[in-house]
Amino acid sequence: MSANLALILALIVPLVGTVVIALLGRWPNIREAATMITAISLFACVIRVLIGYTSGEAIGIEVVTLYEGLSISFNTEPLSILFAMIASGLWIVTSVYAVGYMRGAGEKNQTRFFTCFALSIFAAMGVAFSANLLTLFIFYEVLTLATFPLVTHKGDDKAKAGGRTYLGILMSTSILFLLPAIIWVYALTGTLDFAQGGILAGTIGPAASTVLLALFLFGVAKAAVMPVHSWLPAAMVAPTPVSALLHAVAVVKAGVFTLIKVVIYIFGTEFLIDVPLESIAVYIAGFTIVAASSIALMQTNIKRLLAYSTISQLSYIVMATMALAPFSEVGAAMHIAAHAFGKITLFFAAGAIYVAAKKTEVGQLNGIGRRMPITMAAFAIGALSMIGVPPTAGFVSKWFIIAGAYQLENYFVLAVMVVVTALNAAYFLPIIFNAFFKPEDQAPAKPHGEAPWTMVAALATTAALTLLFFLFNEPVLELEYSIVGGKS
Amino acid sequence: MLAHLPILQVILPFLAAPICLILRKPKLAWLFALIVSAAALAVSGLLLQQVYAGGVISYELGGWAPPWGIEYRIDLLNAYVLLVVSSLATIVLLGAHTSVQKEIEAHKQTWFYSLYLLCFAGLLGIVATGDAFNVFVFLEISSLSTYALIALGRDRRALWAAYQYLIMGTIGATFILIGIGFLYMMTGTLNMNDLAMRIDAVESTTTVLAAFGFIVVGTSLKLALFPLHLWLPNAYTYAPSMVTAFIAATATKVAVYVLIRFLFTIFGESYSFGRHPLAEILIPLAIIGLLSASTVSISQPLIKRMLAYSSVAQIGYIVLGIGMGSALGLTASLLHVFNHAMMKGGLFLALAAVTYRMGGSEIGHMRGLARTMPLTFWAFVLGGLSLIGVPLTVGFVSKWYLILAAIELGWWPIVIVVLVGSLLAVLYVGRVVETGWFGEPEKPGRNEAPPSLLIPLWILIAANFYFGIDTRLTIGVAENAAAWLMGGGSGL
Amino acid sequence: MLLFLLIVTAFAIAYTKDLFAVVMLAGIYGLLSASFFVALDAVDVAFTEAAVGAGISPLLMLATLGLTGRFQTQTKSRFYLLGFALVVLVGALLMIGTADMPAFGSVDAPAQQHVAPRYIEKSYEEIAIPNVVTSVLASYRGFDTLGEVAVIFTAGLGVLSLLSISRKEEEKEGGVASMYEHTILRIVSKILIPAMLIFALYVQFHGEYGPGGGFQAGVIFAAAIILYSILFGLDVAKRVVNESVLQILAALGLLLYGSVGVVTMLSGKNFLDYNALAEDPGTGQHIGIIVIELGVGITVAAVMILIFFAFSRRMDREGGA
Amino acid sequence: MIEQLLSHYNYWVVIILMMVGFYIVVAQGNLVKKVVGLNIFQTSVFIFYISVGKVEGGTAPILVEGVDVYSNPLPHVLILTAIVVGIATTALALALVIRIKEAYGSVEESELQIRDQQC
Repeated sequence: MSANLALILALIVPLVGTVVIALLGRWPNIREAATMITAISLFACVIRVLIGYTSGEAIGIEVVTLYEGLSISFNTEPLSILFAMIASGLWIVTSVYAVGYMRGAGEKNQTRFFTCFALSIFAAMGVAFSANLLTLFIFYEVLTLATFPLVTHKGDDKAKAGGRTYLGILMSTSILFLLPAIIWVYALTGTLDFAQGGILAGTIGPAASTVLLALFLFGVAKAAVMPVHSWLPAAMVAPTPVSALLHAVAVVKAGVFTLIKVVIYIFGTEFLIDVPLESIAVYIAGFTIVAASSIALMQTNIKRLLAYSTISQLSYIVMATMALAPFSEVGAAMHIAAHAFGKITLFFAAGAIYVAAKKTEVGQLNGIGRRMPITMAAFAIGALSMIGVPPTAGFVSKWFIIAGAYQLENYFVLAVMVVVTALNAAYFLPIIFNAFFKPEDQAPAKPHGEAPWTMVAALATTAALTLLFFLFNEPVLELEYSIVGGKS
Repeated sequence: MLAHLPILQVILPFLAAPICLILRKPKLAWLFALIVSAAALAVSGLLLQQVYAGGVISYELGGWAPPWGIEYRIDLLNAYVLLVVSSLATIVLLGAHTSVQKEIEAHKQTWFYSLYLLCFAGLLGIVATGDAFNVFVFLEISSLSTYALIALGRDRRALWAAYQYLIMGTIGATFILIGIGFLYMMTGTLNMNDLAMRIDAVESTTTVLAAFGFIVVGTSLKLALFPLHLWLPNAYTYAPSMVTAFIAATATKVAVYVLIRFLFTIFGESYSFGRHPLAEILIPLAIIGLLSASTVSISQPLIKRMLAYSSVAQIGYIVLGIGMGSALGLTASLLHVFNHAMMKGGLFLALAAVTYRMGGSEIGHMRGLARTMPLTFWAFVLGGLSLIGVPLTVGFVSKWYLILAAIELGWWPIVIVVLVGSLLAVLYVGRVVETGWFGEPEKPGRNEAPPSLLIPLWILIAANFYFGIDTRLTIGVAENAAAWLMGGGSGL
Repeated sequence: MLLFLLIVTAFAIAYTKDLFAVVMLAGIYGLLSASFFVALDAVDVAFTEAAVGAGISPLLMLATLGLTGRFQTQTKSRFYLLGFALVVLVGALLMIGTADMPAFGSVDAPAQQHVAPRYIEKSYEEIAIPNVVTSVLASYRGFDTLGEVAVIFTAGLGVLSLLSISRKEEEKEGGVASMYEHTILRIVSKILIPAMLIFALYVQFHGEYGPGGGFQAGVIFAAAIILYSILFGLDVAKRVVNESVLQILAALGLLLYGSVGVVTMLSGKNFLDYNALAEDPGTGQHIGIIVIELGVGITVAAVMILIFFAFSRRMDREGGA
Repeated sequence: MIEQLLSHYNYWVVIILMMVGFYIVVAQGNLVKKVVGLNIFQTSVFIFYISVGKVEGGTAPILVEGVDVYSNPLPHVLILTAIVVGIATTALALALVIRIKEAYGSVEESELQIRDQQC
């Protein structure tokens, strides 16, 4: 199998999976098997693409030409492989987890759930491998639409309201800001292909490019930079596997991924440095980091707390990207991975607690660590990674972001990183402490232990990944260095 | 027979109409009408191909050379519009039998097909002809049959709607007649090509100016440009489902064609836009129409009416592109003529299916549609996405070009208007989709529309995506036609 | 003078509330404009306008009034002021338009210079009939006329689809009294109706030489039948001219016209190129014109009668109810 | 000015007629009367066309030996068609009026509006 074929398969496999899963609705066990097979073969394909890329195979396909100079086409580069690896890899784990969750929580419409899930992964793969901004935009929209039925899965009024906010913000920002930004780029350059060093240099003045940058920053609402972040807490009405994979990994990462792609391959970092107001983006992101963390501090619902934590963590990536130092670009890429492992663990743990103990509030967690030790240990690892404590993944990326700030002597970034670390510690550590060391307020009506084994296995795996990434990040690092300095 | 293609295009449905009447049996009439429209569709495909291969085709009716006789003159622009009209007419007709059986009294069904064909032939005649007065005659054929078709609606308000449309439509047609008369007075000719050449000598006269005014206002009435759109919402709402699908997809498009033909071919771009503040008049009207109609449609309890207002809004997009007076703007308009025909055709067919099963198209009838009529529901969703302008749909293509054209001119406010329009579309489409998705159906259980309605519906929905991806045909033709109308290019 | 009368009539129509009077005035308006057309050398148009403006359209309006009531209420339209403004605006545009118009009757106006002279100079040579209007109508612009027949056909279908009653309902309704008892009328009409029919035939085939042609003949023919049905009752008339036969006739007339085009096309010439119909162009044109005028006549007569039947049936129903 | 007046008065009268007809259509509430207005409006357009075709000193365009100047036949042809279109429209409009009367019980615009809002 050539790497090119693998790339094609990486897109086709989840699509075929979607159809097969939809058709197998009547036989849940076979349906779940289909999900697993799809997930594993997808991951295999992505690995094959990775191998092909590192060994220098030419990879790139053009599906169809839409208009002059514009096509739906795919290729790959370090960032996209990283994103694809994370999304497809974690899909395997999430699938295991989701089976346990959906059955454990007795959710309805499971076929629709797994179908839309596979479709969302397809869209995420499309985003990851798109070779130009148009293709990326198309899959970005598909991702929005495919996740809508997942967000509103419960179908009650709360879900409906959440779904409205979700779709409303994501759709309107992409139509109002992102689309005109893309067409503007096309009008300026006649192309939308991602290119090393950017394509905009020399075609647009500094003032106009500031506007353009702002259009992208707010157009890609999936990156959840304030004030276009409120869809993310709203999306928490979704079942936990959805929050875990999509809203901690695939969807939000698609957002920051898009932003990084735009900064590096459309604007070009060197061109952006000349834009006078580019630092405003850093300030906005910095503000989002601190503000979202502060809000998280006040949350009582576990999932909402995690949502605000996500908003904050995403802006790490945005800020690092906009800081434009080589190290911080690498840090941004690394944080995509680091945050993914940590946050999915946290969500998995939250879901496990919901399924096993029906608890959703922070205040209810006292002493739960004794009943669910594995879950809470994993939760602790995830939380430490969020804070950025060694030996977790979060430390690695944070280190690079700070290093980048030193490179440019950007003290604002430094200050933000220090403050937010304190804030993160302030809302995560008490939970861990209470869970393990406080006595239970009252014994549960029905004594319970851990959640179903599939869920526990999944969250243990991701927790382990969070730790392993601290130790074995060299290959990823090496790969990502090439986005700033060519191949290392 | 290839040489006779231009006339065959029109004469096939034209002569099929009286034959339909003689056939008497509704089913037979339908089958015959369908075959004839399919033939007309084939002819239009061939015509487009011929124009591509050999340039403008001129056909002298009665063997009399223009300007003495009437000429049919097919260039890229009208070959393209002919294709739009005949394909939509054929696809809608495909599903007509089922819907008509339910919505129209038995003894009137044959007349329905006969009138449908007349309307079809009238529209084709308007587009194909190269003679200004002939436009008027065929305009009346299509208009009269449309009034009658609308009045076939079950609701008594259909009558009132048809009457209002008749009055406004006749005023519009008479305005066009006055305009043509003025032009004839100043040039002595009725042939469009001839007019275009002779008009230069007299273009500074006030008479030509008045002719220009009357023709623009008359066609604007026909194409329902704000504020001359008042006839449209009622007409679309109360007409039988199939009539709505047909006229919504074709009639206004043909009026747009007439406007483009007069503005660019006869008066010429430099006269229309250089001499007069046409852009300054058309664009604000288009914008107001676009925004107000979109807003109004959000709160409509009747989905058919909602889509009717949406049509007024979409006309706004088309006129916006024309008003820009640039090649790119015109391309966007021409694209949207084709694209809007497909999305609105599809959406109204979906409503026809809903009406067929649920007995109406109010928002209440849409409740729980995702479960009771999933195929219809998903068709509506996909059509709605196209209306919003989601990528991979035709709606996206037209919006892309419209915005590109506005950016090219540096008209940023227009960009915002177009985008806000899409956003409003999200709202009104979203409302229906939400009801269909979450609502509890009155009668649970599958109650899908029959295949005879689903097939044409899904053909159009598929076309929305096919032409949203493979844009060679639409963009190729629209770009070339626009370049040619703007005075460059070869007409190929 | 005629123009002055026209204006007076028009204003009278605008201000009269009695709709019956309005219709009568409209008829007068039609007659006045017909006379004006004669003054402007448009005899064919005058003939048609007299038949339509002073004949058919008042007749239909009266039939409508019989159903809808004679007086209009005093209320003006909601759009009264807006309407007035609109009228002034349109009038202003028209006035502006006249500023650069060539003088009335001027020989060297462009309208008289470009296309028209050929019709006058060459039509006898090319088509060999003296009435230039007929030449242009039936041959040079024959396709327009085909469209015109289609318009009539469409209107007929439209009226039918609006006013027809399904057969079941029709059977329920009984016959309606006629004026059959009126002996003098009956005798007069027995003389008059055949005369009208003959006159119709004359107009039909005389169109090449003088004013007249298919349309006018069709109208006169229809008028004869209508008169018959008024005098002898709708049911009797329907027995003489069956409705479904009329529908088929209307369709056949249009088809006859169209088939001439198809035949010319099949013989290798363009659509409606009558030269294909005979070796000699003159003969070909003659044949073509006669056939298509016949088609026009048949459709027009059939549709007119159908429309009248449809209207009067509604009146009967109203009267019976 | 006088010359202009004399040479164009015909058109001006036609315009007045058009305006009266147009006024009846837009400003009158009775549906039958609107149709009458439409008729007047159209007929005045016909008069305009025929006026365009008039040639000073010409005769009706039926070819006769010894006559050289004829009026322009083309507008006549156009108007013949237009008259037919006009009567077709009238017939359809009146048929609609009859049905409206049956369905609503009124042919006044204002009453129709009210009755439509009721249901």
